[in-house]
Amino acid sequence: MDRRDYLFRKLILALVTLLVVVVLDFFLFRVLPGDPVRSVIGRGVRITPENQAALRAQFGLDKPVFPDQFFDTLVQWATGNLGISWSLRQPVNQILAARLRNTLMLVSLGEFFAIILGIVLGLVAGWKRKTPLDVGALIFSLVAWSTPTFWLGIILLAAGSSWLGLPTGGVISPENIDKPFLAVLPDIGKHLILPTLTLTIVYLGEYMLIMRSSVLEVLSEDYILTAMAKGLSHWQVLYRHALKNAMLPVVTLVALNLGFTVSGAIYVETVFSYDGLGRLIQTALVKQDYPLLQGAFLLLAVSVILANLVADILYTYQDPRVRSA
Amino acid sequence: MALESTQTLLSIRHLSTEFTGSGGSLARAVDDVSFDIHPGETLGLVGESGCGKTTTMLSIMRLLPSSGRITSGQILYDGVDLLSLNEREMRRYRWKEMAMIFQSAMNALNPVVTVGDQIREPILQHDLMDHEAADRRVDELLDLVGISKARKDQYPHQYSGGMRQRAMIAMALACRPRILFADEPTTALDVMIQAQVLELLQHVQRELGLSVMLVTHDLGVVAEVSDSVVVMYGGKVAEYGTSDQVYNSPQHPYTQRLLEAFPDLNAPGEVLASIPGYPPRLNDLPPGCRFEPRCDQRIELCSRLSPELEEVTNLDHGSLTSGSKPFLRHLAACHLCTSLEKRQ
Amino acid sequence: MSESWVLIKRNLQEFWRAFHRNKMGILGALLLGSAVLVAVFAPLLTPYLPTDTIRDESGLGMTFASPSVHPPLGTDDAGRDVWTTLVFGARISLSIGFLAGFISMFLGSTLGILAGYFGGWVDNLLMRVTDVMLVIPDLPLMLVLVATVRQLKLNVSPLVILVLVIGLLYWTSTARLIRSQVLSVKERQFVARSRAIGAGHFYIMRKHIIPQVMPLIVANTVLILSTSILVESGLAFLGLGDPTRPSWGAMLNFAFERNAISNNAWWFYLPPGLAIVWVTLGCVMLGNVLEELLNPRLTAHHLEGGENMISRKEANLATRPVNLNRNEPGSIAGERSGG
Amino acid sequence: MIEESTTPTEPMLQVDQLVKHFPVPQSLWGLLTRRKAAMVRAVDNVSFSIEKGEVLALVGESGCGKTTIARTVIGLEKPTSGQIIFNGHLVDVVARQQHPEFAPLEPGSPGTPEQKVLPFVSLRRLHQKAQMIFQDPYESLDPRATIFDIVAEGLEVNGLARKRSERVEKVQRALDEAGLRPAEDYFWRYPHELSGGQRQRVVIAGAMVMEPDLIVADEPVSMLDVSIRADILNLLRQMRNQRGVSILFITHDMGTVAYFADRVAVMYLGRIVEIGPTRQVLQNPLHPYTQALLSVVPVPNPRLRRKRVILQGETPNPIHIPLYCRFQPRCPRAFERCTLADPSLMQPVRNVSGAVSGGEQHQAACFLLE
Repeated sequence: MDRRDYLFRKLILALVTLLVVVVLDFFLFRVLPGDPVRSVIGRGVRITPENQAALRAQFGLDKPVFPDQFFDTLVQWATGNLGISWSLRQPVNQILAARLRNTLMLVSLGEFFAIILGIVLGLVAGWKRKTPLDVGALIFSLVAWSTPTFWLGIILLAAGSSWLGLPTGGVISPENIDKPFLAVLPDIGKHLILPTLTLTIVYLGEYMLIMRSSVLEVLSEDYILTAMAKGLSHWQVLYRHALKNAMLPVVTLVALNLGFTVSGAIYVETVFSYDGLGRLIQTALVKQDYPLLQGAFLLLAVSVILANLVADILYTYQDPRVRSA
Repeated sequence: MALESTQTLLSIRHLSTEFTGSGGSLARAVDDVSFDIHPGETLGLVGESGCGKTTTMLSIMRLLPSSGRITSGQILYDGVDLLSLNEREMRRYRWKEMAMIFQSAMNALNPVVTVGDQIREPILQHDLMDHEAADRRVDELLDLVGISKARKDQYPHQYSGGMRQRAMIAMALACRPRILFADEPTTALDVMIQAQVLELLQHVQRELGLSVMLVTHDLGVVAEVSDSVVVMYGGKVAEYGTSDQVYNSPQHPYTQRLLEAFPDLNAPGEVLASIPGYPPRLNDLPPGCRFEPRCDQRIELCSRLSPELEEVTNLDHGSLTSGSKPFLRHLAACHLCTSLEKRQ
Repeated sequence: MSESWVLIKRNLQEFWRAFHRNKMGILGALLLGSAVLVAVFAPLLTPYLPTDTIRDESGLGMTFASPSVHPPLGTDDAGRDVWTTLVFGARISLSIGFLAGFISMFLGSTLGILAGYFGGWVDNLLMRVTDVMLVIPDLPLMLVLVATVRQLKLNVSPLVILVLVIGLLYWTSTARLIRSQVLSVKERQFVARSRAIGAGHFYIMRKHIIPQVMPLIVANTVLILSTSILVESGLAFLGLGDPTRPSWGAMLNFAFERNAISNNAWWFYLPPGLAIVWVTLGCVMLGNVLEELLNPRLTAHHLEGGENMISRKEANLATRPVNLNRNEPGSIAGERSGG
Repeated sequence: MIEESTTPTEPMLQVDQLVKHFPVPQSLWGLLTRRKAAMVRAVDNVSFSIEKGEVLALVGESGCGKTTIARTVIGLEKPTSGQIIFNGHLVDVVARQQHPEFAPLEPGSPGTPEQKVLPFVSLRRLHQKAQMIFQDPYESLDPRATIFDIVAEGLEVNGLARKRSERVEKVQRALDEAGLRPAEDYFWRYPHELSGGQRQRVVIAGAMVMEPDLIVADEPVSMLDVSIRADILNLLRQMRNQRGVSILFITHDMGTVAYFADRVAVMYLGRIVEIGPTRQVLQNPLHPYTQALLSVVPVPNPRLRRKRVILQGETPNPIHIPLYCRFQPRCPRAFERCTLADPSLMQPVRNVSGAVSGGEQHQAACFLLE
C-alpha cells in the first residue's frame, strides 16, 4: 500500500465517520418525544396554537424529518449554526467556542506530559526488564489504568486543596475574569495543575504499558543484535534503533485513544468544575438541554475525527513502509 | 595460502557456554570448543540445528542473551583475551575488528532507517572518518557489493532478498574488519541468489584479505568456500581439519554419516544413507560421547567417557592427511580415532 | 471418553504449574475472586439493608458519621451505612460489568471469528464498522444514547440500559483482536492440511480455529470485564445509574454531589473508588497473565547481556596453558588427555 | 472406490494446460481510477503426467509456481483454466456442491472431449486418494491436537472407519509404518513434544492412513536437518515401493532430486522449461537455465570445485513476465530468435553438447534445440 492510497483510505474513513456521527446526532435527537418548540419557548410561557404553528414553520419543523429537515440541518451545521441552547438561551456555537479553548488547553497539556513520560518510562522499563524499576513502573501503570479518572480527580482535589492550597475548581479565580490573559496566566496555571495531573496519570498508564511491550518486542529483533554487534552502547541502540520502531504502536495508540482522551476530559472537568466542553456535556445532560448536547457531541466528534486524521498523516512520516511503495 | 602463516588471528580455547532454562535448568550449548582462525582463512563451522554453532559465534562477539553465560575458556583475538575486557573495551572490537552478517537480512536491517545510514553508522561510531568521507565510503561499499548508490536512501523493505544480503555485506565491511562472521548467510535464499552472494563473499574476501567464519548447516556451501572445517555435534567439536581432510577423509563417525546423508548430484546412489535417531537435546545430554546413541561404530567406552578432541592417529582411510601438508593437523573427538593405548 | 478427560486434566495441570508460580496472576485472581465472594454473600456481611438509616440514641439519623462513630465505614449524607452500601454495590457493579462484558465478548468473538475466517465482504464490512466506532468518542456517544433511551420512557431499569449500551459498544476491539488472530491461524499449514484432507468450514472452525483463539478469548474476556466495570462506574458517576440501587460509581456520584469532599467525609468517597480499583486491577492483572501464559510471544531480548555475560569466577579457571597452534608440538588433546 | 476402469498405462495424474492466475490486490485508489488489476501469472500453461508408482520432481526457485501447482492438484486452489485428470477421472471443483460422489456428465451438455468420455471425480474423493505433505512440520500440525487426532483426522472428516477400535487400529498401523514405534506411545502426545523429524513422520502417517494413490510432497525435507532428511526421503520411497503410490515431489534442491525422483521437471516463471528422466536431465541438461541451476548446486567435496554459471540479476516478478522466451533476459546463450517467439517444449534435433540424446522423454523449451 503506498502512501497515497493509505491517506486516501484514511480520508474516506474520516468522511464516512463524519457522516455516521452527523446522522446519529440528527436522528437520535429527533427520536426524542416532546415538541421542540415547546422547549424553546420555555415551559411556563403561554402560547396560542397559531403562534406555535408559526414557530414550527419558522424552525422548519413542519417539513418531513427526512430529507428536508435533515438536509436543512446539515446546511445549518455546515455553516456553524448549531441552534439555540434551551437552558442558556444563547447560540450553541458561541457557548461551545468559549469552552473549546479551555478543554484544548487542559487536554493537550495532559496528553503532552503523558506521552513524554509514557515513552521514556516505557523505554526504560522495557530495557531494564524485571528490575525493580520495571516492576515499579509496571505496577504504577496497572494501578493508574485501573483507577477511575473521576475518583483520582476527587482524591487529588481533596488532597491538593487541603494540603497544597490549590484552587478547588474553575478555570480562573472569579476576581481575575476580566483581566488581560497574560496577567492572569499564573492564576490559570494554578487552576490547571490538578486537572492536568489527573489526566496525565490516567493517560500515562496506558502509554507506558504499550511502550514497554513494544520495546520488549523490538529489542528481541535481529536488527537490535546487529546494532549491538556494531559496537553501539546500550543507550545508542535504544535511542537510534529501538525508540523509533517502538514508538510506532504508541503513535497509533495516541490516535486511537483520542476518544478516550475526551472521556477523561469529561470526568476531570466535572470533578474540577472546569468550564470546558466535557462539563458542558454533563450539564446539558442534567438540564436536558438537547441542542447544546447535540452541538457539543458534534464538536467533540469532529475534533476527534480531525485529530485522528492528523495522527494518520504523521504516522506516514514515521514509518517508511507506509511512506513508499 | 594464508593457512601457512604461523600466526593466528583468533583462537578459541575451551570455550563453554551455558543457558539457563525457564525452570532454572542448565543447558550446555557450547562445551569445550577450541579452534583457530588465521588471517585470510575461511573457516566453516558446520552442524545441525541446536549443535551450538550460532551460540559459539555469539559468544565470540559476546552478544549472548541474558539467559546465556560463558562459563569458561578464552577467546584470544590478536593475543588479547576478549573475555577479560569490560563492555566498553569490547565495544571497540565489535564491527571494527569482527563484523557479522545474519541469515535473515530482512530482520537484521532496521526497517525505519535507510540502508545508507545503517551502513554509515558503524563508520561514525568508531570515529573512523568525518561525515563526508563516510558518505563516500558508503558509496564505495555499495559499489563493491553491486548495489547502485542511488538506492542508499531507500529502506530495507524496498530491497529484494538478495540485495538485502548484499547490503548486509556492505555494512559488515564498513569498518574494514579483519574477521567476518557469517551466520547462515545464504540459507533463506534461492540457489542462484545463494551462488551470487557466495561469490560476492569470496570476492570481497580475496580483495580485502578477510578471515571469514561461515556458520552453516549446509555441507555443500562449506565445501565450496572453506579452507578448514569445524564439525560440531551436541555443543562439542566432533572433527576439525582442512576441508580436504574433513570431506575426503572424515574420521568421526558423525562426519562420515553426515556426508553420506548429503545428496551429491555427481554420484547419486540408490539409497541415501541416514542417521537413525535424533540429535540430543542440550539439557539432556548423554553421559559419554554425544553421538554414541546414534553411532553405528560405538564401543563400550563411548557410553562412559566423552572423547577429547585429539589428533587423528589411526588413519584407516589412507594417509592423505599427513601426506600432503604435514603441518595441518586433523583432529577428531572419537575413541576410534585415537591410538589404542590411549583408549585403555 | 476417558482419554479426553485425562488430556483435559493434563492440560489443566500444566496450566496450573505455570500459573501458580506467577505472583501477579495469583494476586489478580485473589482480588477478583474476593470481590465476587463479597457480592455473592453481601447480606451475610452486614446487619443492615442499603435502605436502612442509622439512627443515634435519640432517634435522629446520623449523617456523615465518621468510622470512629459508626464502624466500620461511617455513614453517608442520608445516614446510611457506607459499608452496607458498598457490599451491596458490589452486586450492582459486578453484575453490570460482567453482563456487559460477556455481551461484548460474545459479539466480538463471534464476529471476529466469522470475519477472520470467511474474509471477503463480511470482513470488509466488519472492519469498516469497527473503524468508525473506534473514532467516535465513546463516552459522549454513550451519554447521548443513554439520555435518548431514557427519554423514550421505555419502562426498563436504567441498569439494563447501561448493560446494553456498554455491551453493544465495546465489542469492536475484541472483534479486531480475534479477527487478526483468526487470520493468522487460518493461514497456517495445519488448516491447509485439514482442507486438503477434505474438511469443511464448520469442521475446521470447530477443530482448529476456535481451539487456537480460545485462550485469547478467555484472556480478553477478563480484560474486557475491567473495561466495562470502569465504564459503568463512570456513567453512574455522571448520574446515569439507578439511584435506588447504587453501584460503586453511583455512590461516588452521591458523595461528589452531596459535598462529601468539603465535609471531609473521606470514608464516603474513598471506599467505593478503592473497590473499583480492586476489581479492575484484579481483572487487568489476571487478564495480562492469562494472555502471557496462553499466548507466549517474548522470550529474550538482546540488551540484557552485557557485562554480566561472563561468569568471572569460572572464567579465571580457564587460563590454563593451551596450544592449538598447528605447527608446534603439543596440543590441547595431548595435554589434556593425560590429566 | 474409483473403478479400476483404467488400463495399466493410464497415468495416475495428468495435468493438462494448467493455468493459475492470481489477481494482485487492488489499491483503493486503483479501484476508483478503474485501473486494470494486475495478474500474478503463477502457473502459466503447464502440462505433465505421473505414472502409477512414479516419482516426478518439480524443481525451481521460489516463485516459479511449483507450490501453486501442488495446491491446485490437491484441490486447495481452483485452476484458472486447464484440466487435472486423476486416475482417469476429471477433477471438478464444482462437482463437490452438486454431487457428493461422482458427477457424471449429462448427455448432450457442452464440454471438452475429455469431459465427454471421462467420469468426474469429486473433490471429496480426491481428498481421500490424493494426500499432501507440507514443507514445515512445525506448522502443519495443530499444536492443540494430539497425535492420534491428527493422524485420524482424515478418517474422521471423510467418515471412514467410524468404529473407534477400527480407527485406533488404522492409526496405530500408520504410525508404525511411519517409523514411530511403539505407536501407542505417541497417541496422546502433542506436536511440541516431538522433534522435527518425528513431526514429519506424523504428517506422513496422517497421509498414509488414507491409503492414497498420490502423494503431493511440497518440500517435505527442506526444513529438516541433513541427518533427518535421508530418513524421511527413504520412508517416502519405501511407501512408493511397497504400495505403488505415485509422488509429486516439489523441491528447490537438485541434490535430493538426484536420489529420489524418477523424472524431473524444471520450472521457471510459471512454465516447465525442461522435463525428462532424472539421470538425463542432471547429466545432460538441455535448457540453459537447468545448466546454470545445476552448476551452482554446492558439491560436498572441496576437490570438485568447478566453474559456476551464475545468472545475473534476479528472477523477474511473475506479474511482469518477459515477452517471448521468458528466460531470455537472463540467458547467457540467448540469440535473436529468443526475442521473437516463445519456445515450447521440444526434443533436441541434434545433440547439443555432443552428449547422448535424451530420447523422446527428455524435452526442453529452448530454441537452441532446433
